[in-house]
Amino acid sequence: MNPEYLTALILGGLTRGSIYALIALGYTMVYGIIQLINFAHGEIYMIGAFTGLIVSTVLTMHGMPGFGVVFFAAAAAIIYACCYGYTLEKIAYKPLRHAPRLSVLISAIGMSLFFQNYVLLAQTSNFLPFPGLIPDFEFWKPYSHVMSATELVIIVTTAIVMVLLTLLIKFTRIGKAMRATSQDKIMASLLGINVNQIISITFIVGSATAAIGGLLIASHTGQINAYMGFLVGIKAFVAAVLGGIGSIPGAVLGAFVLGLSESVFTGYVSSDYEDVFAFLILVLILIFRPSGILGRDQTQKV
Amino acid sequence: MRIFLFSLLFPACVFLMFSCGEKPADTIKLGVAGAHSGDLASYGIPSVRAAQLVVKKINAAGGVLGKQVELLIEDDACKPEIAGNTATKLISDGADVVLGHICSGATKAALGFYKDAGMVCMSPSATNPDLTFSGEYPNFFRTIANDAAQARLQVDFAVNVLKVKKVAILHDKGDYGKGAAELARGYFEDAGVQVILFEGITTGTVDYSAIVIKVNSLNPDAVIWGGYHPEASKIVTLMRKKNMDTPFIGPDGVKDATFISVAGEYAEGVYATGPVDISTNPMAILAGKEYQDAFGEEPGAFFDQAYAATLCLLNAIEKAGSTDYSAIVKSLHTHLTDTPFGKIKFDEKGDAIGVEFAVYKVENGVFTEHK
Amino acid sequence: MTSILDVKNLTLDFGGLRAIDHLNLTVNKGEIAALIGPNGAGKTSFFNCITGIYKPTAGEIFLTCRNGEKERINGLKPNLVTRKGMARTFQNIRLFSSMTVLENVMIGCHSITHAGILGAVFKDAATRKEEKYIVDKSYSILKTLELERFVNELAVNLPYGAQRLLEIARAMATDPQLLLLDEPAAGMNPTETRRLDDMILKIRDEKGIAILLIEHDMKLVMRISETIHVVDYGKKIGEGTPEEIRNHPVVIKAYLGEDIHA
Amino acid sequence: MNMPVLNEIKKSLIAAIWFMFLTFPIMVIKVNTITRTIDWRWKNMMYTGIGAFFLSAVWRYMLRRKEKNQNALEKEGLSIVQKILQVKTFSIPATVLLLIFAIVFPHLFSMHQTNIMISALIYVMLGLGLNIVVGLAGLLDLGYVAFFAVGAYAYALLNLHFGLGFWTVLPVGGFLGAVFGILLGYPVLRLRGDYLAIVTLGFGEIIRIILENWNEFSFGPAGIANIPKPELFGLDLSLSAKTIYLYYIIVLLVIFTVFVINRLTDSRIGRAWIALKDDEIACQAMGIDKAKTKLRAFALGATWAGMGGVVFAAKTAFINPASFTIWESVIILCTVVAGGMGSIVGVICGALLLILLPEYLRDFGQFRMITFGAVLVLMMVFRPGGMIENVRRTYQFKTGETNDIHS
Repeated sequence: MNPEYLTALILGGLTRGSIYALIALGYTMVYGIIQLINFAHGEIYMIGAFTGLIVSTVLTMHGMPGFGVVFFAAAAAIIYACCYGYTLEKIAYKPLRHAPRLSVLISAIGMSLFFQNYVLLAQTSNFLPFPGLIPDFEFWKPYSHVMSATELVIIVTTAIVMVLLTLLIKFTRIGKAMRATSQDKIMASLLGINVNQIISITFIVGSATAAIGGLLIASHTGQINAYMGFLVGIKAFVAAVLGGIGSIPGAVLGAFVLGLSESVFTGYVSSDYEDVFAFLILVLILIFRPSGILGRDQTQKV
Repeated sequence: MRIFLFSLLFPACVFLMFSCGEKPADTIKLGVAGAHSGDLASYGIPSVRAAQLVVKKINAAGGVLGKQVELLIEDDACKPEIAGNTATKLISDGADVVLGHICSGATKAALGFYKDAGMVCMSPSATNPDLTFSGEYPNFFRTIANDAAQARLQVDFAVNVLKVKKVAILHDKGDYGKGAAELARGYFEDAGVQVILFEGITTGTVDYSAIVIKVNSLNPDAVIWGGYHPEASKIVTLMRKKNMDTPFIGPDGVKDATFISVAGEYAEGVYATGPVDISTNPMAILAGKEYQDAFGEEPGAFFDQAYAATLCLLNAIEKAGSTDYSAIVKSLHTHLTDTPFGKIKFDEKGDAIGVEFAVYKVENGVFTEHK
Repeated sequence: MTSILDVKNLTLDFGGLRAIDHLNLTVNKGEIAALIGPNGAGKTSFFNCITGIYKPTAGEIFLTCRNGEKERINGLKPNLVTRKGMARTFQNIRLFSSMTVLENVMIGCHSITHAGILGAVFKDAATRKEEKYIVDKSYSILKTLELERFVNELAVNLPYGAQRLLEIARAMATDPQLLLLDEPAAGMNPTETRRLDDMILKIRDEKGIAILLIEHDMKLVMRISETIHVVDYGKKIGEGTPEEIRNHPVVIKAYLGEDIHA
Repeated sequence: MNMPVLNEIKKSLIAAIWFMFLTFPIMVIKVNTITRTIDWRWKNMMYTGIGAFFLSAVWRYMLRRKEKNQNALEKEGLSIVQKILQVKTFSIPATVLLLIFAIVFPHLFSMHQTNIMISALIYVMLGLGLNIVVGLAGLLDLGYVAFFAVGAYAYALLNLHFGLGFWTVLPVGGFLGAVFGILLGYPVLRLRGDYLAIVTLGFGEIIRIILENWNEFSFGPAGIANIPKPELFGLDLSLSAKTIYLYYIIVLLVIFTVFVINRLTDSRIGRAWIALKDDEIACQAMGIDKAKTKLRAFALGATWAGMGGVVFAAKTAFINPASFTIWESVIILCTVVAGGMGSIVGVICGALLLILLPEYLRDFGQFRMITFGAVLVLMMVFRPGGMIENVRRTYQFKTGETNDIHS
C-alpha cells in the first residue's frame, strides 16, 4: 500500500509504543532491584489517573484556569501514585523480603485485585470521562490529522522521562546505590547502602512514571475505569521482558517493538490476531535471545 | 493415602463455618442474577436496584397474592461458569422466578438449570437471538428486543436512509458485540452492500489508531460497530480527530449517556439503535426519579428494562394466582402488564411485544430519535 | 596400555581471552592422573570443556566408551557425556540440598536406569526391582566411601570433608570409566586428606576407574598420581611422573618453586 | 501508662493519619462528571482513620508474632499441621471419616453446594496438575489455562460433531492436553523463571484469541451450549442426579490424581524433578536430560488440565472463550502457592479455600473480590510458605535393606 499509509501506521505504533514504555519503565525498575513482577503496577497507574481526574474536576469546578488545573492535577496524581507505591511496597513486599519469590508474586496479585475493587467501590464501576488535559496546540493544528497533539505530547514525554531515568541511574548517588543493590543486596548493605530505603525509592520513582503514564493515556483515550490498569500492565510487562527486563533502554525498545509490530500487523493483516502476533514476536525473540533484546544473559558460574 | 485426609476434612470445616440454614418463610421469592461485581458490574447493578424499587412499592401495596416479595440477589460476574452456580443457588434457595441474567453468555449457561427446575427467567438485557429463536428455552423471556431485530433496523437505516454502498464492520470480539456484527454483515450482504472490512478489536487496548487508520484508508460509506460504548467512544474520537466524518452506527450498547459524556463533541452525529424513546412515558419518568432519590445518580444501563421485567414477572404471578410454572408462562403470554414501555406481553418465543428499537442520532449532546 | 581419554589441541576462548591453548592430554585405563597448575591456569575450564558444559573453540576430544570403541565427544550435552562414561565432581560443591545423602547418590544412578512414567505409576515388578537395585547400589557406594553413617542425613548438614566425598560417591553412581575430581581435597584437614587418597586408590583398584584430578595439595598429588600434567596460562608446560615433574626445570620455574621440597 | 504502650499508640496514630491522607481523594471526594457535582464523604475519612489506627496495631503485633514463630520453627523444624500429618494413628481414621463424608456429602447438602463443590474439586485437580510443573519441577507457568481450554473444547466439539460421550473424551482430553503441553513446552524450555512465565502467559492468550476469532472451528465468543453431562448406562437422570453423579466422578478423579502424583514423587522421575529444581548443572552432570525431564513435567501437568477441562465442560454445559482468560491461570497459580508449593495436602486445601471462599463470600456482595485480594496478601505475608508448607518426604534407608517408603 501507499507510503503515507505506512507512515501513519508507524506513527500510530510509536504512540502505542510510548504508552507501553511509560508503564514498562516502572516494571523494569522494580524488577531490576528486587526481581519481582510487580503485578500491582498497572493499578498504581490507574490510581494515578483517578486522582488526576478527581483533582482536575474539583479545580475546574472552582473555576481555576486550564493551565493551573493541568499542573495541580498532574502534581497530585504523581504525588499520590508515589505514596501508594511506597505503601504498597511496605505492606505487601517488605515483609516478604526473604520469602520464596512466587509468594511475593501472589501477594502482588492480591494487591492488584484489592486496588481494583477499592477504587471500584469507593468511586464507581462506570467509565468516567477524562478531560483532555492536553490542549490542541495552535502550532500543531496543521499536522493534527496525522498525529494528534496528545500523541505528540505522549511521545515527547516518554523520551524525556527515559532520558531523566537513565541520567538518574547512571550519574546520581541514588542511581549508583540502586545499581549496587540490584547486583548484590548483602554486599550493598555491607557498603553502608540502606537497601530498604533504595527499594522504597525505586518504587516511588516507578510509581511516578506510572502516574505520568496514567494521566497521558487517560487524556488520550478520554475515559478511565477501575480496570484500566490490568491489560495495559500485562502488555507493558511483555514489553519489558521483550527488551530484557531490568534494563531501562531495553524496556523502551521492547515497548516500541511491540507497539510498532502490533500497529503494522493490524494495518496490513488483521486486528483479529493482533495480540497473537505480539506474543509470537515475544516468543521468537526470546527463543533466539533468551534474556531479551538488551538483557545481559546470566551464564551460570560452574 | 492419608493425603486425601485434608482434601476431605477441609470442606467439612468450611461447611461448619459457612453452611447457612435456609429459613422457610411464606414469601414470593424473586431471584435477581447478573453481574454485580467485576468489570461489567455497571450493567448489572441498575437492574438489582430496579428490582428493589419495584418490590419496595409492591410490598408497600400489600405484595403479590397477599404475600410479601423477597429478593434473592446473586452475582454471576457475567461468567458462564459462575452463572451455573448462581442458578443452582437460586434454585436451592427456592426462588419462584428469576430476573436475569445480564450477559447472553451467562444466561445461556444458566437457562438449562432453570429449565430443568421449571423456573421462569426474564432478562432485561440478554439480546442474543438464539435465546428465544432456538426454541430450546420455553422458560425464557426478555424485555429487550433481540440483536437480530436491531441489526435488521441498522441495516435498513444504513441502506435506505444513508444510501451506503460499502461498509466497514468492527466488533469487540465479545459474545454480544461479535454476534451483532455478524448479523449485520449477513443482512448487508443480502441487501447487496459490500462489506469491505470485518474485524474484531482487542478491548481495553490503550490506542486504536492502527485500525482507525486502516478504516480511513479503505474509506467506507459507514462504519458499523458491534460492542459497548467504551471502545466505541475511543474509536469515534480517533476517527473525528483524524478528520474522518464517516457515519458511525452502533447498537444499544452504545446508546448510553456515558458515551456522549466521554466522547464529548466527537459524539455529535453518531447513530445508535436503542429501545424506543420512553422519556415521555410517565411511569418511566417516575421510575427515573425514584432511582435518583434512592441512589443519587442517573439510572444506569438496562434500568427501564429491568424495571419492566420485574413488573411483568410479579404481575404474571398475581394473574396466574400461583407460582406454578406453566401458569406463570401462560399469563406472561396472555396478560398485558403496564410498564415504562407501555402495556406489554410476550410472544410465543418469549420476546416482548411492543418493545421495539429505534435509530437515534446524537444531536447537541443528546440521543434524539431519528425519524 | 590403552588410553581412555584423548584430548588433541583443545582450545577455548572467552571473547578475546584464551583460557585453554592447544592442550593435548591423554589418560590411560586405570590410571590416576593429576592436572596441576597455578590458579586461573584453566584447569576447571578444561573440565567444563571436556564434560560439555563449555563448547571448545577448537580441538578434538575422544573418549573410549563402555563398549570399548573411541567416540568423539566434543559438542555433546553434559548428560550424554556422563552416559558415555565420564563423571565429574565440582570445585564449588553442588549437592542437591533438599535431598538426603542416599538420595543424592540415587540421583547418580539415574543415567543407568530406565523406569518411565508408567512404571512409576503402576510400580510393576521391574520398577520395584530397579528401585531396590538403585538403593542397594547407592548404599554400597556410600559404604566404600565410609559415608554410610550419614545415610539419612540431609546432604547440606554434612561436614565439609564428607560433602566432598559425597560428590565423589554421587559421580561413582553413574558407573564411569573415568572420574574427574575437581580439587577433592580442598578444605580438608591433613587426616581427612590422608583418608581421601586411600579412597581414591581404593576406587581405582577395586572398580578399575581411571581418575583425573585437579589438586593444589602437592603432597596428595605426588603420593597418588602416576602421571602429572602441568598447565599454565592454558598451555601444557610439563608432563611426567611425579619424579620427573619434581625435577622439571620449566615447571619448577613456572610454578612449583621450592615448596615441593618442604 | 508505660513507654511501649505510648509508643504503640504513637505508631498507630501515624498510620491512621497516613492512611487518611492516602485515601483522601479516592475515598472522600466523589465527582459526578456528568452532572458536574461533587460530594464530600468526610465520614469515610473518619472510618479509614479509625480502621487504620487499630488495624495497624494488629498488623505490627502479628508481624512480631510471625518473627517469633519463625525463630521457633528453625529450632523445632516442623509446624503442628505437618506434625499431625506424620501421626498415622490420627491420619488413617481421619482419612476413612473423610472418605465417608465425601460419599454422603451430596445427600447432606443442597444441589447448589454439590455444584460448587464440583467446581472446587475441578480446581483441586488443576492445582495438583500445575503443582507438578511449578511445585516439583520449579517451572513458572502462567498459561496453564490454555490446556484447560483444550480439554473443555475437546469435549464440546467432539461431542457436537461426532457425538462422543464423556468417558470416551476424558482420556482424549488428557492426551490432547499432553500433546499441547509438549508443543508449547518444547520451544521455551531454555528460558528461565519469569521469561518462561511471560511466554507461557502469551501461549495462554494465543489459544484464547484463536478460540475467539476462529468461528468456523470454535463458534467464537458465542460459545457452545447444551454440552451433555456424563450418562450412567443410558439412564435418564434428573439434573440433580446427574450433578451428584458428576460429583462422584470428580471425587474419584481427584483421588486418582493424588495417587498418581504420590507415586511419581517417590519415583526415579520425581527425584529427577527435585534435583533439577535444586541444581541444573549438577543434575546434567549426573546424566539427567534437562529438556526431557522438564517436558515430562509440562506434559503431565497439561494432562490433568485437559481432563479437568473435560469435566468443566460437562459441568457448566456451556463454554466460551471468556472462561479461559489469564485470570484463571493466575487463580490456579494462587491456589498452588497459597496452599503450599509441592505439598499435595497444601495444594488441595489451597484450591478448596480459594475457590470456595468467593462462593461463600457471596453474602458480602460487592465486597467479595476486595476481601479475596486482601486474603491473598495476608496469607502470603503471614504464611509465605503457603498454608501447609511442603516438607519433602525423604527416602529413609533402613539397615536390613527394607525398601518401603515411609516418613
